[in-house]
Amino acid sequence: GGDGGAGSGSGNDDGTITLGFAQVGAESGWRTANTKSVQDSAKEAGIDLKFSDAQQKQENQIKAIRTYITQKVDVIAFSPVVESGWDTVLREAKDAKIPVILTDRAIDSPDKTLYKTFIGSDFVLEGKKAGEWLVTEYQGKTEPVNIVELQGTTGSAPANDRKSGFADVIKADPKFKVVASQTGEFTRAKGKEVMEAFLKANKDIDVLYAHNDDMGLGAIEAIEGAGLKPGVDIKIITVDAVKDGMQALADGKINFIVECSPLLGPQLMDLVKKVVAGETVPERVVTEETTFNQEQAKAALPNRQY
Amino acid sequence: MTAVPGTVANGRSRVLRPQQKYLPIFATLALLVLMYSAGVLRYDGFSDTQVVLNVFVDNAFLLVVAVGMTFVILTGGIDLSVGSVVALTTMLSASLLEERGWSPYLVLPLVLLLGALLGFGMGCIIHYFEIQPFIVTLAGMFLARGLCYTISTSSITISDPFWTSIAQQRFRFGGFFISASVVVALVVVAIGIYVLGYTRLGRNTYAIGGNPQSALLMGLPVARTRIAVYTISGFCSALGGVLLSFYMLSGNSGHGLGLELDAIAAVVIGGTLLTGGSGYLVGTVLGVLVLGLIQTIITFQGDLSSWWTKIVIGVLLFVFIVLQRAVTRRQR
Amino acid sequence: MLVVLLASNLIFTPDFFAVDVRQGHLYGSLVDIVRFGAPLILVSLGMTLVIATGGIDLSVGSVVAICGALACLRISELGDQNSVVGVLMAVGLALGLALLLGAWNGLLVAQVGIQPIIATLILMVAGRGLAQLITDGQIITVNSSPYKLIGGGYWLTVPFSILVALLVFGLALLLTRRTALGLLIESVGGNAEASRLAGIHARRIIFTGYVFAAFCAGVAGLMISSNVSSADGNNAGLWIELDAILAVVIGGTSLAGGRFSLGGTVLGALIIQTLTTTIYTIGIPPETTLLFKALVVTVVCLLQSPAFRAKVFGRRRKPPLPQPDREQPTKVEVPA
Amino acid sequence: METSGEARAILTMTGIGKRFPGVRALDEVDFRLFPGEVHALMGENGAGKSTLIKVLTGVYDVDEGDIVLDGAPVRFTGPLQAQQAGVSTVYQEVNLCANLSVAENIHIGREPRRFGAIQWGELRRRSRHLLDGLGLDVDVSAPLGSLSLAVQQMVAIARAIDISAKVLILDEPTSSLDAGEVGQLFRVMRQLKGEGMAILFVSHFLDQVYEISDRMTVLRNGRRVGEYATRELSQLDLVSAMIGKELAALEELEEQPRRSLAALERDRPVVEAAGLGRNGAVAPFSLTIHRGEVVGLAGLLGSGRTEVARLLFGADRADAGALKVDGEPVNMRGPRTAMARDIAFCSENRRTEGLVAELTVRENIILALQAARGWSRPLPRRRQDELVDRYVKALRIVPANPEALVGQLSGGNQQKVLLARWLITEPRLLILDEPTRGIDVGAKAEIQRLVVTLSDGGMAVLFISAELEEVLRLSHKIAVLRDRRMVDELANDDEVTAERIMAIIASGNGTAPPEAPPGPHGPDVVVLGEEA
Ligand SMILES: Nc1ncnc2c1ncn2[C@@H]1O[C@H](COP(=O)(O)OP(=O)(O)OP(=O)(O)O)[C@@H](O)[C@H]1O
Ligand SMILES: Nc1ncnc2c1ncn2[C@@H]1O[C@H](COP(=O)(O)OP(=O)(O)OP(=O)(O)O)[C@@H](O)[C@H]1O
Ligand SMILES: [Mg+2]
Ligand SMILES: [Mg+2]
Repeated sequence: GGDGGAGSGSGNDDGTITLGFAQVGAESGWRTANTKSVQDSAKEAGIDLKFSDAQQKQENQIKAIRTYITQKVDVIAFSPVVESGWDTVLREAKDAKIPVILTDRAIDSPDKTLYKTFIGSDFVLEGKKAGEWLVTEYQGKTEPVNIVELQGTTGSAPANDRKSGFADVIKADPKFKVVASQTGEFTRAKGKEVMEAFLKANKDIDVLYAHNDDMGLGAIEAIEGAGLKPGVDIKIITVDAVKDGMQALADGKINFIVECSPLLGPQLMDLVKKVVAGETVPERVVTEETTFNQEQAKAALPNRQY
Repeated sequence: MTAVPGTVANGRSRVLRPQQKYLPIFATLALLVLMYSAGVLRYDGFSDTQVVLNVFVDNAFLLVVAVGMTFVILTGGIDLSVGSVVALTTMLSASLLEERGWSPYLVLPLVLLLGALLGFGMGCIIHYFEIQPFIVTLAGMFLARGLCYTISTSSITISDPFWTSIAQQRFRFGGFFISASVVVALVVVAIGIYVLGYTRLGRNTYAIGGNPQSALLMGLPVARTRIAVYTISGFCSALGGVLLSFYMLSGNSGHGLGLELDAIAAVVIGGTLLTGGSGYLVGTVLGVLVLGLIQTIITFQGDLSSWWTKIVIGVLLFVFIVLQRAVTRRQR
Repeated sequence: MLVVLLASNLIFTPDFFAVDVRQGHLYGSLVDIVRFGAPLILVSLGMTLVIATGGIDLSVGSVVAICGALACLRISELGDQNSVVGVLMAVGLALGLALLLGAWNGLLVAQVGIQPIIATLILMVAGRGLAQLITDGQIITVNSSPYKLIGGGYWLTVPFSILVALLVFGLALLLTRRTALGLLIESVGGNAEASRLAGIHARRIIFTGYVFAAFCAGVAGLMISSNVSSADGNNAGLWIELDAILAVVIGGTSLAGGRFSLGGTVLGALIIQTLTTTIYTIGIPPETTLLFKALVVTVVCLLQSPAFRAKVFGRRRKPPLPQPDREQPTKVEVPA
Repeated sequence: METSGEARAILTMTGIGKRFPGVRALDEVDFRLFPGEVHALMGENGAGKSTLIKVLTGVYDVDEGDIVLDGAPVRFTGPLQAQQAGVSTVYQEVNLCANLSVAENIHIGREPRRFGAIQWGELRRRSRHLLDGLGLDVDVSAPLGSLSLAVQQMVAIARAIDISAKVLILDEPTSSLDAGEVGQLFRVMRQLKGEGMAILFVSHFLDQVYEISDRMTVLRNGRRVGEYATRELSQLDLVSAMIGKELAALEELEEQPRRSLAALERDRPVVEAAGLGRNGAVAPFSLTIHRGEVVGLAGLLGSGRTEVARLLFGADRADAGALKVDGEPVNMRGPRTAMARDIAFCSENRRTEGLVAELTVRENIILALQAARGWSRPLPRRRQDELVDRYVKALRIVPANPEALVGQLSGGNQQKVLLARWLITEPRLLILDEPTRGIDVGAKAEIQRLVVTLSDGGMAVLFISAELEEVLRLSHKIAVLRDRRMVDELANDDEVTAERIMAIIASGNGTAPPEAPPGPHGPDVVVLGEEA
């Protein structure tokens, strides 16, 4: 959409595809990278992107989708932060014969015809990967392992899933004990603040599991402030693998990071093209994500883009 | 004594007065139309009537919440709990319907009653213990949101047939449609206008906002009225929550985050004084439309990054407010 | 109330009150409370004056974000991030911008005459966008020890942020109570029209209030970003305005304007921070955190309310006996 | 001395006590009220009159004592309950809602309804009828706040008498009314009394009390001095009962020799207004005030006296004419400009335009002086205490505690605080708009004497009062206003009498030619809400 809104409406006449993308907001660096990836790859793929930011509000996202329907875009894509509550508007999209692609997270509607496909990470799996590393790390040891957990924003999907995935894996072994678990709201400042309190309330902390890098980075400062060595005195596992996190990992301050890639733009654009062309697409596309330990981080760091 | 004052007053009566009373409303309306026209000129497809109707469809719940908020603000109070009560309502409805399998005919009145009850409780504390509404309703906000989380931290989809049928109910006319929620919201607005303009409760609301001490000395039922407005606001929030659950067909603790600010902004943009005693519900409706229209314009623009979205919202709000202020001031 | 909260901590964590010196710094939960409370104290101090004039400032959270972002951006662009001059310039620039933003609010409220809540809502929304624009939506990480000092450093074993908060508190106290500013603010907040007719520059006073609030928010923003050595335009200072207003109100200042108490505000901010720290320390699960907060806020306010005390404890405050002095002078002295 | 009731008292209060922190406002007070009488409650400022009324109607809790209404013991929890039990009250300050219309203020709580819906037409019709009965012709749909204080007071009275009650309580209803309105009010009161209503009346105007009341109860320092039949008690005895000692200040003042106007006019004028006016407020007028001169403004309610004062002070901005202070043209931009030129303005509306209720007596008194000095030069505390102490004594402000909150003072004492605020600024022109409103006889005499002394010392004074006698007694020169236009200006010599001024007001043409043609400044253009 240019300045004058030219190009809105159906792009079919001139052959370019119009994609309406309803982003949740810009609550974190991760999300911003996600947005940027979508925008950049749309430009690269020659797709006309209509972008809207819902500022963390599901209502706004629904409004945006509805506007895309009135504007008759070719494809609608959006990142539902909340898994429920989309049926009505998606039915409207379906009635208007506009295909929908979910990014980042699935919705829990029984009607699977409401969307074409879903591309994104599996937060539960991420939690599991974190837990598995921990299990291997402490294999063979018997003394109890005291874990503190920095959760994401209360009620948010990544927080819920990363918590439960992690818990599922470690519950098999009674030596793992989560001694404190509190929300750090995905931010560094809160991460630091909560960790300071943890350090005072619990004498013996062995492991910190933070639901994202930022909280982990905040916690590192708290740990250093208490005169301990992060990564050594307290082992740290985080999720995301943003640049700062990778740096800390490479520096030995973090022990393990589970990647959660925001860069699903290129994959999304491929899907969009396929959907418009009428090709069949898989029901679920999981983004390519790995995990990093300290050595891998050193290797990967130089070409980390975000 | 000579009847001199009489002659003085004759003739000078009601100069400018009726217009002046409604001037902010007219100014707001005119600016709203201006904004809409700008949108029509700038974006294709904006002139589609459905765009305007969608503003109603998308903001029906906000409208209902704002009606309750108008009552509270007219008394000079404030209700910060509305957003959380909305969330609590969606959450409670969803959990009762889906997880407990209760009948919707039981759930609906129950959640409405609960909202009203919460408002009632806050009103009582505000009035009898003379604590500032800001704090009491802030505590109410924490309470309601906290209750949401204790019900569940994840969201619950509503698949109840009654709920879904209302949610998908469309009133169509000539290719356009509005949802059932819009009808409910408009009815609430109409009732609100009637109550404020034509009942003692409504007039007492204005009186308390004008001067609570005087209202008391004039022998008005201050306690009853003040508690009533918070009850009304609680009820409206619950109803707004029900409408939101129609709109989303889900219950979620995160719903309605920051909604209280939107509602307050709508009321104040509509010309109601935050200090109480002056303002109209029609203004509130306009205020909601202004916010909705700004959102629509942003969406139509379609190429704003997240931060430019916020900045543009701020700028549009600023332009609107300043113009509104300029118009009403010059006319005085 | 603060005492009760602190005491409850003692039960859960016996060495809550332990303050020792580690690595040459004061260390302990109490120190943490004040240290993390410092930004809130600052923002609340500014908010107090704005509320005293009968206004409200919703934009402080955004100003916090903007200032942190700008300072970090400038520092990250420095060749040598540890250069004191460079950091000072960045800090100065950020605070200058804060003053400007405050002036903007003040202008809208005092000059244009827009209702404060809406006037500052504009900056609250747009300012958050501005902060994100500055950081490009990312988190700017800096590595500068002089900058680190502001929020995370120590000076003579005392956390520097506490000193800054104390300094601003002292300054505000001095300005309002040693000059006539406090009286004029209370007068404007109490009755604006009467104040105007008494010759008070009501507009100028209101304007100053917003500038001061933004300045405090700016300092708080530097503190928050310095504490974690990074600027988060998205989340820094999010919802801090609510906490600040709460602190002001708990501190005994009425939202209707007029009488204010800076000391009360500091106490209010400390109560809020203690509450937060308590929640972390005694391990209340995040799902019930809000319920706990609601409970504490309600109890604090009920206990503060004279009406509640009178009604519930039935304890009427017995007024002291009237002075026996019933004599009145008969002669009117006419001052020359 | 006490007259025993022939009929059964409708209201008896026995042993009433009420304490406020630091003050015993009422102490063992007994009070009786009979049907068909007008009973005056008398006492100095702060004697406890208003408190007694508030205790009776449940605004304050009773600490001790019993109240019996119509044979049954009562203890009201608030005005609502009192009203329902047949006690209708006009409290001392105008207690109405400025944001509502006149009609609503009269009827709110008792609106005519059909099927629950308020009938606005009927409401307005009734209000108009009621106000007509009081001789007041105002637009009943105008917001009350746009009307002058006197009109507001009339509306409050209208509201009270419309409630068909057994007991009507009027706490200083006449404080800002002029003779005409008072006459109307008394007519209505007599009529109600004839219908058997019991009326409690408070006023500091002794003439009014003697004209209307049948009996009176005198309070002093929160205690009852006695109950008297009005015709058995001379004014002098009443005054000494009230203040507890003899007072002859009133008489003293009459004997003050008036300085001749001619002598004064030789001095240079402090303020010269030439064609000063404001659209919708007051037509262009010219007025000169010299050093040491007291200029009185005479006129009826709403004639524009307050507007003249506000223009001279810059409280409103003039849109026509010029103003000179000390011979130099001044662009009067606001109160600060005026204050910089030593002009002070004591507003008639002490509650909304004067005092800051939540500040202390001391703070209120020094407010203007402090504002003039600027925020950076606070008045040293010692000097504050000194000044405040002096005026608390001089004006006999009760309680004599400078740290008491002004909002908790009795009405008359609040007025004194406001007056003190402007006196300590030692202005050269002092504008007094109804300075003696609600002030007791003793203090009123003091204030009048003060005005004389100050003007002798060279201060120029613009004096506005609803009481024409007072204006005549004090002024060297009197300007007469009518319909928001200055119609005449006369030197106050022996030929000037109240009758003559009333005649000028009534006929509308004085000896001086009108200042300007009606034009756009005609009285029929009213722009409301000019205050931003
Ligand atoms: N709310 C209050 N709090 C504290 N003291 C009060 C309060 N109300 C009245 N008082 C005190 O009670 C005393 C009696 O006041 P009251 O208003 O009854 O006097 P009054 O006789 O009506 O005087 P006036 O003629 O000036 O109206 C005064 O000393 C006053 O300061
Ligand atoms: N008799 C009346 N009829 C209608 N309006 C009136 C009347 N008297 C006063 N007003 C209103 O009161 C307002 C203020 O009048 P103003 O203050 O100039 O009068 P004033 O001469 O000072 O009389 P007052 O004795 O009431 O103070 C005017 O705007 C006018 O609308
Ligand atoms: Mg009184
Ligand atoms: Mg007047």
